[in-house]
Amino acid sequence: MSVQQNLEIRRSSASVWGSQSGMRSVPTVSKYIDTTTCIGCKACEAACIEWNDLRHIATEQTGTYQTLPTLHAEYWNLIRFNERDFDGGLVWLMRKDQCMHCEEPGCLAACPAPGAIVQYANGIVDVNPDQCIGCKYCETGCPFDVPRFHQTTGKMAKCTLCVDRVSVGLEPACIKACPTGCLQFGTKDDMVALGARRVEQLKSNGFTNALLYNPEGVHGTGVVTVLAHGDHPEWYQLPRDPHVPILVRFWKSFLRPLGAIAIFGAVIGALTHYTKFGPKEVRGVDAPDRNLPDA
Amino acid sequence: MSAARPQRPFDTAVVAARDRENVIVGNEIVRHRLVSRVIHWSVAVTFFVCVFTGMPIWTPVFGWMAHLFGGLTVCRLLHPWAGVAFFLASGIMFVHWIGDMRLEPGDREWLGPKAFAYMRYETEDTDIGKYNGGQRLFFWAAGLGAIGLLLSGLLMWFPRAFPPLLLEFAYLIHDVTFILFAVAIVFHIYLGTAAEPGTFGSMVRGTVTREWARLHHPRWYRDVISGEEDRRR
Amino acid sequence: MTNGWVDIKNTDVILAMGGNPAENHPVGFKWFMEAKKTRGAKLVAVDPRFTRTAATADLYAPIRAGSDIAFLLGIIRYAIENKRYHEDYVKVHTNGPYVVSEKFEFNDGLFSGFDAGKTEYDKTAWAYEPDPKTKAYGVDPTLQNPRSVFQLLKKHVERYTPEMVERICGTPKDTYLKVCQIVTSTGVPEKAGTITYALGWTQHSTAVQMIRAAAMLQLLLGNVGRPGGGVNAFRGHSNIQGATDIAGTFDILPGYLKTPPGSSQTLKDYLEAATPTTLNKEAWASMNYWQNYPKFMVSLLKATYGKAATKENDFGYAWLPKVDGNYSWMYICDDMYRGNSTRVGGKEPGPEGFISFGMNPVGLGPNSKKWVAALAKLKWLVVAENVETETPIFWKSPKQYDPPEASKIQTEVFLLPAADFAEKDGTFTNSARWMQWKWKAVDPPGQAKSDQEILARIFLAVRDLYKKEGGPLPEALANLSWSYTNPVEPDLGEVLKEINGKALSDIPDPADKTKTLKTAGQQVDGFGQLQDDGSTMCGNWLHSGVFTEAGNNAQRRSTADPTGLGMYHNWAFSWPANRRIMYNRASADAEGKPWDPKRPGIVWNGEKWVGDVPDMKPDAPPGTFGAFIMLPEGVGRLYASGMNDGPFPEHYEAVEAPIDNPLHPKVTSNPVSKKFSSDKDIYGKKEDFPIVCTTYRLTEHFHYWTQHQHDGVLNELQPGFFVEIPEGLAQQKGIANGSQVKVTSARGSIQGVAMVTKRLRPMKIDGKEMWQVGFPIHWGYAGDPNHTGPLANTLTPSAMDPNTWTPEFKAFLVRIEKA
Amino acid sequence: MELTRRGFLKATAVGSTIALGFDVARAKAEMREFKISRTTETRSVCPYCAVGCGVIIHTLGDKSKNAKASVVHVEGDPDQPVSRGTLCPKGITLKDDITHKNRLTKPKVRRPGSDHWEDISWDDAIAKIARHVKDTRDKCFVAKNAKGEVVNRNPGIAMIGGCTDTNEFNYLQWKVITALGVPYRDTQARV
Repeated sequence: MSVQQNLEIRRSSASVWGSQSGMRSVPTVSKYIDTTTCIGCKACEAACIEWNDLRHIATEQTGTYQTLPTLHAEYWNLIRFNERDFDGGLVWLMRKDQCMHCEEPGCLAACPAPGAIVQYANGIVDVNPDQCIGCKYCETGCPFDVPRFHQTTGKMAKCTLCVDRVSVGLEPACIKACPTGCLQFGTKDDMVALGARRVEQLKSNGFTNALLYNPEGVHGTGVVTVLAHGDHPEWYQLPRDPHVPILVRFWKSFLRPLGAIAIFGAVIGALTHYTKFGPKEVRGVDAPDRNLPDA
Repeated sequence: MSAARPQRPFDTAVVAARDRENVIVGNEIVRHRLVSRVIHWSVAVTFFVCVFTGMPIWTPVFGWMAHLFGGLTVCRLLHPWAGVAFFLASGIMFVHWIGDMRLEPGDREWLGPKAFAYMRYETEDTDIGKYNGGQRLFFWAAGLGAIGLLLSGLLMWFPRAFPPLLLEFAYLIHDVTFILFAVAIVFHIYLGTAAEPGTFGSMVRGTVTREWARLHHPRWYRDVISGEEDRRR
Repeated sequence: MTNGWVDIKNTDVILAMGGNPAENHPVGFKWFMEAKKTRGAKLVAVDPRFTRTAATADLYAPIRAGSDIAFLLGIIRYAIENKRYHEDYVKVHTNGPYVVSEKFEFNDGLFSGFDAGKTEYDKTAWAYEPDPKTKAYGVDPTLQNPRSVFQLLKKHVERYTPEMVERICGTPKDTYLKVCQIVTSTGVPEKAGTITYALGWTQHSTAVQMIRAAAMLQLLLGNVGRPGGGVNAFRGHSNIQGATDIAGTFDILPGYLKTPPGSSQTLKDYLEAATPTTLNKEAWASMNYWQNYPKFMVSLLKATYGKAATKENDFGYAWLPKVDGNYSWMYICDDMYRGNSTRVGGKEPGPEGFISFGMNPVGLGPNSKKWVAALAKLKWLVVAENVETETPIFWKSPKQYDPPEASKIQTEVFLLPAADFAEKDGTFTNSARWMQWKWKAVDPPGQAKSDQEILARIFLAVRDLYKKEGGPLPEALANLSWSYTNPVEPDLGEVLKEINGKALSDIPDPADKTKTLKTAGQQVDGFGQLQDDGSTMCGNWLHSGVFTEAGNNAQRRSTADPTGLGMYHNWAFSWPANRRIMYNRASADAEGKPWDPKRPGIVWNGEKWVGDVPDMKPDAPPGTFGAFIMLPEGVGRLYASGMNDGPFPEHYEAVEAPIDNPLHPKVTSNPVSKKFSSDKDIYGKKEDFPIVCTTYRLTEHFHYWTQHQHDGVLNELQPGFFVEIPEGLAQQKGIANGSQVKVTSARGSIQGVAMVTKRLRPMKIDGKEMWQVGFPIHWGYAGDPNHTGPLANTLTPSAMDPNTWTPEFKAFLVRIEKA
Repeated sequence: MELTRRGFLKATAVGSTIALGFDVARAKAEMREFKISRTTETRSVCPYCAVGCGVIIHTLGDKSKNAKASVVHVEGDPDQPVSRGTLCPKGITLKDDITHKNRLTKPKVRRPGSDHWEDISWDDAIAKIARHVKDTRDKCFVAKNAKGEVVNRNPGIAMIGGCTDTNEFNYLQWKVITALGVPYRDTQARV
């Protein structure tokens, strides 16, 4: 029961042209996270580990409910807990952190290995371990600090949005698990609409700054997040205005082609010179000491 | 090669070129003694390993190069280490040659008019010593480049240890440095081989002919000759 | 739960108190969120800590652990003061109008009838006033009679002003008034509210009265019996509901029939004492369903002793063990420790042998050290388990639990590997009373056996010994019906059939004697068909209907929900009688019309009740019977004379009280709560232990169980023990987040990582600054080597509620320091 | 079949790599495969809290004679009306609970005064336990209480049942303690 027929590729890393494969047009899928109904139960963390058979890593209690300080090559899904004084009281914010499956993926943009990072037709951004060379370029490309280098495999690792489940018509493991339903899965359009409704509800409940986090900087994400305190994405440890690093774009899509041309140019330059001037040497002068038997 | 010439006891020039420089042997002059040549080639080799492992990662246009080293993954593994090796070799070369490479007042012009004039074979400069200004500039550029590549390379090697913005610049520096380097190298090779016959010999056999020396490095030639005459007296 | 998990989606207001559902019942909590998202329901979280539940709540109110009664009675006061209760409901469905005898009084902390010597109440002082003519209860429909329950209640809660509540509970007045406002907003027909609780209420020396207070509030607001309403206890384990339903505790037989006391020498005595007489025969007369008690009891005896049970021999009643006094959890520990007990004035031996199927007393506590010491006095101990818990290795417990020298412990311990849930079939009863069948997936590992096989083998071996050697009352063993196809490992389907019950001879149809309801050998359809003449047998009348001629109803898997209210009548089986909402008669008014047409429980359609399975005679027109058919009154109790500690709840401090009771300093703690007197039962004073401490579970672990999983994901999610400490207190004590801290109670001390947090706030209690700390249970000296830790219950006191004898785990006194 | 496909794809991979420096077909080929497509599914109920979530236990093999079933994955049962396929972290990791290596696999006995476990056969264990039960009952049996009432109880034994005992087992337990006359009886429900 192989599944590769089910997904075609929209975009592939380090591709010169024509990376799109196949003809089928399928809807872009998306995760929906409602931080206002998240209880930080970590069902999604567990589901991710279970489904993807991630190895056990040693953690330690350091005075927080949060499992790890940050994502890990064996830990693709982490709930970030934040306590904030707010309006005379307290808010305890929980936000599921994982790959955001950007419409415009910085990892893919930065990746130098052909086909190592692909964006499937349905928008899922996946690392293809077979092609990945573990160069870590994607770490620099990602505005959300998601990809991690896996020491034992020497490849990059991150949330795959359970592409193996989605490709056979199932929801991702974390979504299915979520007890409170703060995680939902569907087409991007449906999830955005759902988010808009929830945001409206929150606003009418007094959270006037509520918003649906779906940043334009990366042309929207495949994970849309409802924030009650939309004016403070940093409270949830989310970047305010994420985008593919401009320098990455510069060297990847401008400098390098230019460089290639420059090098070819140099070679051609040399050839031209040779044909025009030929070698630089002394000809015809009497040179007694060159009359040697073996000269 | 000595076997090729049974009638001669041994090739004095090559023997001399093992450990001595700037001496005349028959009609040849020793230009680079063995150690110099070894250093040069070790730099060259490490550099090319870097090039062929780096360029396929650099852009898929050179993807085919990856196959010289068994694929991209191998390239990715080799490149940083080759880079370190290249830097060390360059370092040694730097120390080894720095004596001969002190810049001279006129050298700045080699960045512009002089270089062009030189390439058009239009210079009547009789005051060129063992190395010309272009070579000296190239030497310093190479040293600088090596450092640039190493530092930026280290950041790229261990990204998590550095702030994102610094990283983004690291890539930029690595790229720019490499492009300049690559262009320069193309000309270095061209000049060292096709464009100036006999030059290549100086880096393999270690010797050049009197004509070559007289043509390319007149002052150096004169010094060497005068040195000889002094010895004759 | 009176209602179901899914039913919570039908509510308008949720008061989550005495529990942390988001933490402990995350999946059930989904329906809280559903109500919020789809109905805009309001969630109010009341808890000493700002919990995971509070994180999603519309309103969070901090409260001092153990002061919940004051909080709830304050809301009742607010409701009555501001006429925000559901008056029609109170008049029809509660005993608010009932007149109480003059003997009832309440003065400075004590109800009438208190016997200081026995520290017990004489409950007869709390009876209703019989109407001179009818001899039935006196009733005043206007609620104006000063001796009516309603007026007495009004008077009783007078003292619980918002100011007093703030003084006792530490809840800021403005926050508290917001809570009152939201909660009482459901005191109207078109709104329904629910109250959810768990062990944050049940584990106090005033536990039952806390729950009573909540139930009373719900009755006043007219929320009991209605979709989206009810008083919902969230049980903490997969089948402790089932365990209580089917005689898990000494005082009950299957189906909450009473264990016979020594004083009931014959079946006749017993049935007379146990069967309540219907007192209210007037309008809204009580159906008093318990008058069927004899049918249930006789059918049980037939199931127990089979053919050996005959009319002549009282159906074997004599063979049943009779009890005198208390044999519950902490008495087991105490009698084990002391080696004997006093029963009706005579000395009797205490337990010298102990059998535990998957329970871990040392971990569970309270007062773990006492358990270790008690187990050390046993002659033998048998533990059937999945993993090696603290209990079977008590003899090698670490120093801090001061165990005797292993060489001095003469206990022979057997540790038997048992199958876990996936390795056997059978039914679990969830908190909503759903009996769900599970199928076996894999074989047990190694030599492990299913617990029914282990039990059966032991029983059969003992029975054989008695056959061979004889001994006291051998017929109790010989006559026990054990006629399973495979006696060594009874098939649980067969057992469930026996529990459901069947006709032993043809049962005539009471309506038409020529017809038969059931022919001999047929499974009965429900407890309605049970007989008291030995013509039926039934292992548990409550479960009757689970395995009928139609088959095993616990296996039903239909997801159809025609009512749209989340009842799912064809999913599994919900006792009693597949009813999904208890007391659902109260969801309709006097005429049988639903209080809220959008959320009907049951409706009278002219000839019968339709909707949910009616909690009522299906064809009894409105007005025939009261809504609460199991109570002799037939109505809900705002005043309950059956409680051991008073007909009304009253705020008492925990046994380890951090302050003198502001309401009546002379009676600070529950005057009838139980304590013990052995050298291991030490209780702390507020002077030495100024900090209030509570214990709880984490969503990432389960009891003393999951930390055993080697390389388990759960151990990754929550690697170890910690103590939650408010920032202010941490500063005072110089305790840094993540550093080691030591917590000490009168019974011992434990050490762990400090979690310094904003989620615990400083409190002003009775004018004094007071701190609360807390820590999770889960860890102990057993478990995966990388994930052991201190036993939380080293610190908890052996004090308990006088009605349920459940220990006071949730409020006790400690002091903390840097370690 | 898998292998040959891979082989073919590798071949095309090299080709296209040289041509373009990247290859899509290969990227697809290497996508993780759906791991539970042919496992055996068993419906069960979560053993933890009392929500009673439905779980589907996926086991290795098709239960044929020569296949040893072992749990490879546990997932929520979408039909169960309360959980609707969702599970908490405990439920999702039930695989660990069933398969972890700290599970007990053989009967053990700790002799009086000893400081270590010894293995014991089931038959010996049952026989010894039965003997203990009989002796204790014979010794501690109270036929009449201090008031002279017939009580037929055996306070020498206490029996407690856990939280994941099935209803059927609880019923059997009740029958047995009734036969043995055990009054000291409690369960997890109390604590």
